[in-house]
Amino acid sequence: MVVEEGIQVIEDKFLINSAILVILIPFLTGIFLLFLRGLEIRNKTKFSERLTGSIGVAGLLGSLINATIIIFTYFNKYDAKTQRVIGDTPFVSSAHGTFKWGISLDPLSVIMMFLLAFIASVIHFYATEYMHGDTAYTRFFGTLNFFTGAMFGFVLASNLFMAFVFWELLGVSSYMLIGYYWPKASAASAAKKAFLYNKIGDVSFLVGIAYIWQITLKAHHPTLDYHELTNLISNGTISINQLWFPGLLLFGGAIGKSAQLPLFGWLPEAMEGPTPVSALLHSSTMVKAGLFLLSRIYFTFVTVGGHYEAFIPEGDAALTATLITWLGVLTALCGALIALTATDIKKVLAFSTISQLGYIGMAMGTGQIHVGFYHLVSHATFKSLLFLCAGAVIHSVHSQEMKDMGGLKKYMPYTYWTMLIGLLGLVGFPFITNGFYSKDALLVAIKNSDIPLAGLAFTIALITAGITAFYSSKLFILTFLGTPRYDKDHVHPHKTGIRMRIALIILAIAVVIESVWWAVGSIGGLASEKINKSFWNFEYRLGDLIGIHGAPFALIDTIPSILAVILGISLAFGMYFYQIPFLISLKEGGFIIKLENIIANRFGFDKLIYVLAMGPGMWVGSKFRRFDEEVIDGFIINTVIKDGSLKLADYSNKLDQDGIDGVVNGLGDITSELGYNLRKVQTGQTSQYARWMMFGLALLLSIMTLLYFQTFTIK
Amino acid sequence: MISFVEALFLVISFFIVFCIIMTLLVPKTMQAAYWLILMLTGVAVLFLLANSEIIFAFQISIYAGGISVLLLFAALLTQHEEYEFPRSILGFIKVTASQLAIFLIIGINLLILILTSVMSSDFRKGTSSQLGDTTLTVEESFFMTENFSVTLWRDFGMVIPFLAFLLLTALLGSVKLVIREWEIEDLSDVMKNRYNPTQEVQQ
Amino acid sequence: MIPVEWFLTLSVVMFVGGLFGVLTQKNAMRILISVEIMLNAANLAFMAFNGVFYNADFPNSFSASDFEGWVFVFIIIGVAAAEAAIGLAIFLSVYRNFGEIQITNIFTLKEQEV
Amino acid sequence: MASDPGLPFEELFIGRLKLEPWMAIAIGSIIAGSYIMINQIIAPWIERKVMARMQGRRGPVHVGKWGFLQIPADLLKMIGKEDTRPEGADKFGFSLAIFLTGTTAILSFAPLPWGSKGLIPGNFSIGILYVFAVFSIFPPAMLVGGWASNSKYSLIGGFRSAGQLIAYEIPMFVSILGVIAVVGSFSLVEITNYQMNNGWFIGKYYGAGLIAGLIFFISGVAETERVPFDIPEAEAELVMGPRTEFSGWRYALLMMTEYLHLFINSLLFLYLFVGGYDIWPVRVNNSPSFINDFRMNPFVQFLAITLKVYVLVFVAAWMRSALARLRIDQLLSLGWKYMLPVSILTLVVFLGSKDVFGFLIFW
Repeated sequence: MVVEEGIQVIEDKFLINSAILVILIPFLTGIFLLFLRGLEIRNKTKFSERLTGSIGVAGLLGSLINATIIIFTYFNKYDAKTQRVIGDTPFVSSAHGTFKWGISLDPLSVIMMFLLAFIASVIHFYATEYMHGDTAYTRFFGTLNFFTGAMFGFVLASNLFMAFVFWELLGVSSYMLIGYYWPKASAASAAKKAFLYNKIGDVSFLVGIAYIWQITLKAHHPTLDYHELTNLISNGTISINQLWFPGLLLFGGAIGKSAQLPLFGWLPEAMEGPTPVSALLHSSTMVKAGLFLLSRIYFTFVTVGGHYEAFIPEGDAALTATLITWLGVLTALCGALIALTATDIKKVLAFSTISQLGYIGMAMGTGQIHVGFYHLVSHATFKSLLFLCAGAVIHSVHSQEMKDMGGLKKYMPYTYWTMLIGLLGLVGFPFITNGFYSKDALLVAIKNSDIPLAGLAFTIALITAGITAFYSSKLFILTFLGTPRYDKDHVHPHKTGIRMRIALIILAIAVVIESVWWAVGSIGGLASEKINKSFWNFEYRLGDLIGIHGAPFALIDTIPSILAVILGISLAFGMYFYQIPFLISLKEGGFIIKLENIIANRFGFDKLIYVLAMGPGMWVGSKFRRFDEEVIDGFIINTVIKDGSLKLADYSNKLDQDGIDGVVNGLGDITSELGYNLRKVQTGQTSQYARWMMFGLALLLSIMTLLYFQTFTIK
Repeated sequence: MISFVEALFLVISFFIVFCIIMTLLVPKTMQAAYWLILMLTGVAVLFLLANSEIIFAFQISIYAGGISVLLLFAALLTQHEEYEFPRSILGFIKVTASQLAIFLIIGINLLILILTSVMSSDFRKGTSSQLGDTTLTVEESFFMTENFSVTLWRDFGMVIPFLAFLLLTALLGSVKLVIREWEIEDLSDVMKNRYNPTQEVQQ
Repeated sequence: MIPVEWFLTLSVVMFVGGLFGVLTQKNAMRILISVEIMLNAANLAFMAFNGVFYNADFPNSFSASDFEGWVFVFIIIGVAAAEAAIGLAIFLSVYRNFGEIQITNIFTLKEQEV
Repeated sequence: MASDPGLPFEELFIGRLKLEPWMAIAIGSIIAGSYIMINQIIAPWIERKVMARMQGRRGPVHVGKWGFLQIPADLLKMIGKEDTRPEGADKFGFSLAIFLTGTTAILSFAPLPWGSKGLIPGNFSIGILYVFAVFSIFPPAMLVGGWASNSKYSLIGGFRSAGQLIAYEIPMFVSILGVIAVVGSFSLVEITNYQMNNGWFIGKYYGAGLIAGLIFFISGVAETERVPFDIPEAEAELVMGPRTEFSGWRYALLMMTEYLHLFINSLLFLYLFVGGYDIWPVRVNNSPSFINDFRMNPFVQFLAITLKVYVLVFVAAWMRSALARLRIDQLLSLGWKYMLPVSILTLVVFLGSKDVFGFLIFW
């Protein structure tokens, strides 16, 4: 039963130091850049963009180099399946236990760290050109580096406490990044919204941590370490039925950060930040933090058997898993539906992100952590590519609305091809894209799981896949194909700059590599058992490392998703490219319009949250205000204090003038007389003062001697 | 019969008292300062007799080596008119009669108080003297020094930060005092003449 | 073994000698020197008492109280160093302003005859 | 505890000759004192010879073989001279300066070990601290001597001497704090034993040991007021500094004190950084082997440290003939602005090494 029984903790100072550097380099460069920004503001100058941009990129490259060293060293030197490199130091000690501060290198965190370092480096490189000419260039890179450092800290943390600290740093830095154009009211409000939405989740997270601490304290093993918690569960010290509720609370944190169903409203608004920020924050890294947290605490809602099967536990604990899965399914559907109606190119991508996050959450909920992580990797790669492409388009057209684009293929060939690669990944185009394989594994996982109504969930996920294909194709057609619709007098689309182009190509190559890798693993796995269990089969290897195995890849399972994707693509091409009248009339039907309205209002979730949070708050506030106005101002201040003190002042005035002044003046006269006479004693001779002091000492000592002899004789 | 360490103690204490008397009576401040150095080394040897090698080192290096250099510098830099001390015993008593009385009263009272309390049986109970103990081996003296250091850091942990802060403050304060900007107009007439003698000639 | 009374007697004599210096000397430098003598008297008393009170298992085991006297001497030496530095600075400053450091002649704090 | 406590020459005097401890101490002190005195005669001769060769001269040649007896002859001549004292000099202060410098210099030799088997006049727990403490009497003594001579050259020389000595004592002490922290003892015996087991400090801690050693050596040269730090007795301006008015046997004593200081500083440098009487600079295991037996042999150790000291004496003579004198402000800024911060840095490296706190994790 015990999966962690073979797990071995290793101390490797070199790896831990490298991991510390991975976190520290972006952090320190970020803080340094913010300091430079402070100098800029004070001296009213601007440092050269070449300098500040280089510092920003160098910070991330330092991380990338270290991350590369770590990933190669870790997987070559150690058996990743049974060996974990953990470096802990005590942070706060109390009588009950110690809050630690440490770094844990295990397969998930190492892969995530490398992925993050790679994507963030490319995005930084891209941003050096994209942000060219911005007044607060230095602040941008400072905040971005700070943000990336926080994310590294979260990923590499070995315990929930440290994870929470960096989680909050993530929140702060994302606030700064979303509100980057703060003079713009919409950006400021978007930043506030993101921050507040996240805060709801954070409270839940914090309560969850406290709850876990309490439970482990009662079990006499107070700890917040992922590793030790896993051990406690597997050796039976703590039962999973105790942990389901804190697990749910931690998932509450993930809801906020990963934009799951009730709290997804902030993510599309967050597109107010610059596009590299969107690419970094809201597609590939920050929103993945919540899901990554789920993969870290899976033991609170999933039991992993000794034979590599993940199953939903019985009893209360099943509730958490069910909730996570169904929230994921619904998030996927809602995100996809809203993406259909969006007209802003970045918003389409944002809602598609929400939808894909729902997918991943769904897989995590069924206990197939490795499948969720599999899709997470695919999605991070192609979605950051897509955002960068969208950024390039916006940079070129100076508009975010898709109605102002069209026919850009001729002008931006690089962007066209790279975007095509990314969109194929997002769509999950059969057999040649990474998205296809990971999505397929995900659909299989939900189909085989034993959560309630798994069949329905599978169907919804399938429909979502179709919708994804539809809106992706729509985006592609409206942007690159067809006739130009932009204002030709003012807008001259141009090729993207060399640095942006290089960034796009690097990410496109990464997507292609992943596609080839996934394809070889899955298709080759059908052919030979050797490949199936080799390094090529990423899904299998990942599951093996964590200790979970899902169903293997089978061609028969892919048929529904292939059909859905082809249906979605052909529908989109029919509607927007060939403009078949029947399909257009379908689009303009009354029912569809009504549905669109509902969807465009995001199913009323924003309103719901507004009512839930604002309504009671306003009610309480108005009551307090009434209390303040009527009771405190009206009675206490006006009646009691004001009138009472006026009367009191009258009396005391009389007393003062008649009684006290007389006494005081008399005393003052006496003192000044005395002072005038005593002044003559002061000779200014220090030795004389000393002599008087010593005279006093002599007197005192004589008295002491006399008293001493008196007591002596009485005894 | 008086033992070797006791004889040594007596010799050193007479040396110290002699040094103190010379410190008080020599006509020049500079001489007083170097008699003080001799007295300080004598006290350091008494610390050695009390089995405290490390305090001996502190006394010599900080007091006799450091502070006395400061005193010598100060004595040299401020040397002006030496105080003429009365040479004859009678004149001495006449000049310092009141001070002598006070000093005698304090001394006698202190002696009575301290000696009677030390000699009382309550004080003696359960104690024995480590002063002038020559039976300590080298290992034991190593052990004592080591344990003093450990005690200083562990049980009196605030002492060293406190002293460090105090010394830093004193250093900065005295540097600030000494290098303060001054102008000749602010000085007294005596010093004006001393710093700017040509002015006097012109007048 | 040296009796503790000898140490204490010497300490009292040194203290009173320093006191006499403080009372009679007119030169501020000499007063500082006398104060140093008094501080040394105190140091000696501390060392003497520290040498008398110690636990029975000495010197094989120690506790914090066995070194209290040493620690006080340590502090006093440090304070004396600070005091000497400040004293030097003050005397130089006074000398600069008055041309001498005879404290009998420096009485600007006294109210002048009107 | 790796220290090898014991009375001087205990094996020989107490073990074999069955002498009383106080007699052993007395005989040992006499032997050690004679050894030091003989070296005080050899070292100036070597210095004069080396300097002469470097300047293309022949040096002392007339008295004895190769002029070897020149120094004793000079000594005899000085002792035979009239003992003069300047008019208006402070009598007691004039003698006190000589007395303090001479005794403190000789007393500094007490805790210096000459071999690992009890070849040490007095094994104090405060070893190096004792040497520093005794040595710190030197600046006030110079000041008193300069003042008591009633001569302005002497007085200015005394001032310069005291200022310079204080300025260089601090980097000197800070540079050895690292060594003390690593070994955990002030005792020179333990410091040397640590180096015998773990390698010499001069080659350790990635250059920090070397830099600390260099700072110590340079401060030592400044402490002994030798070229290029001989500002207190800059002969072109101050005749002979605080020593100007001393003549006859007093001058001889002062000169000898100077060479004693040179010896003490060289020895301290050896004990703290170059392994003292050890002959093997890197870490070796303690198993009995030929090299271990060889380096534990007291005669080998005694010879080794004597040879090492003479190498340093040669270096000092070399510096004296090769370098030019610094200006007083250059000297003070070198001490306070460069050597003090650098020595603090080396201290940080020493403390950060894995032997103490280990916070410099990359090493």
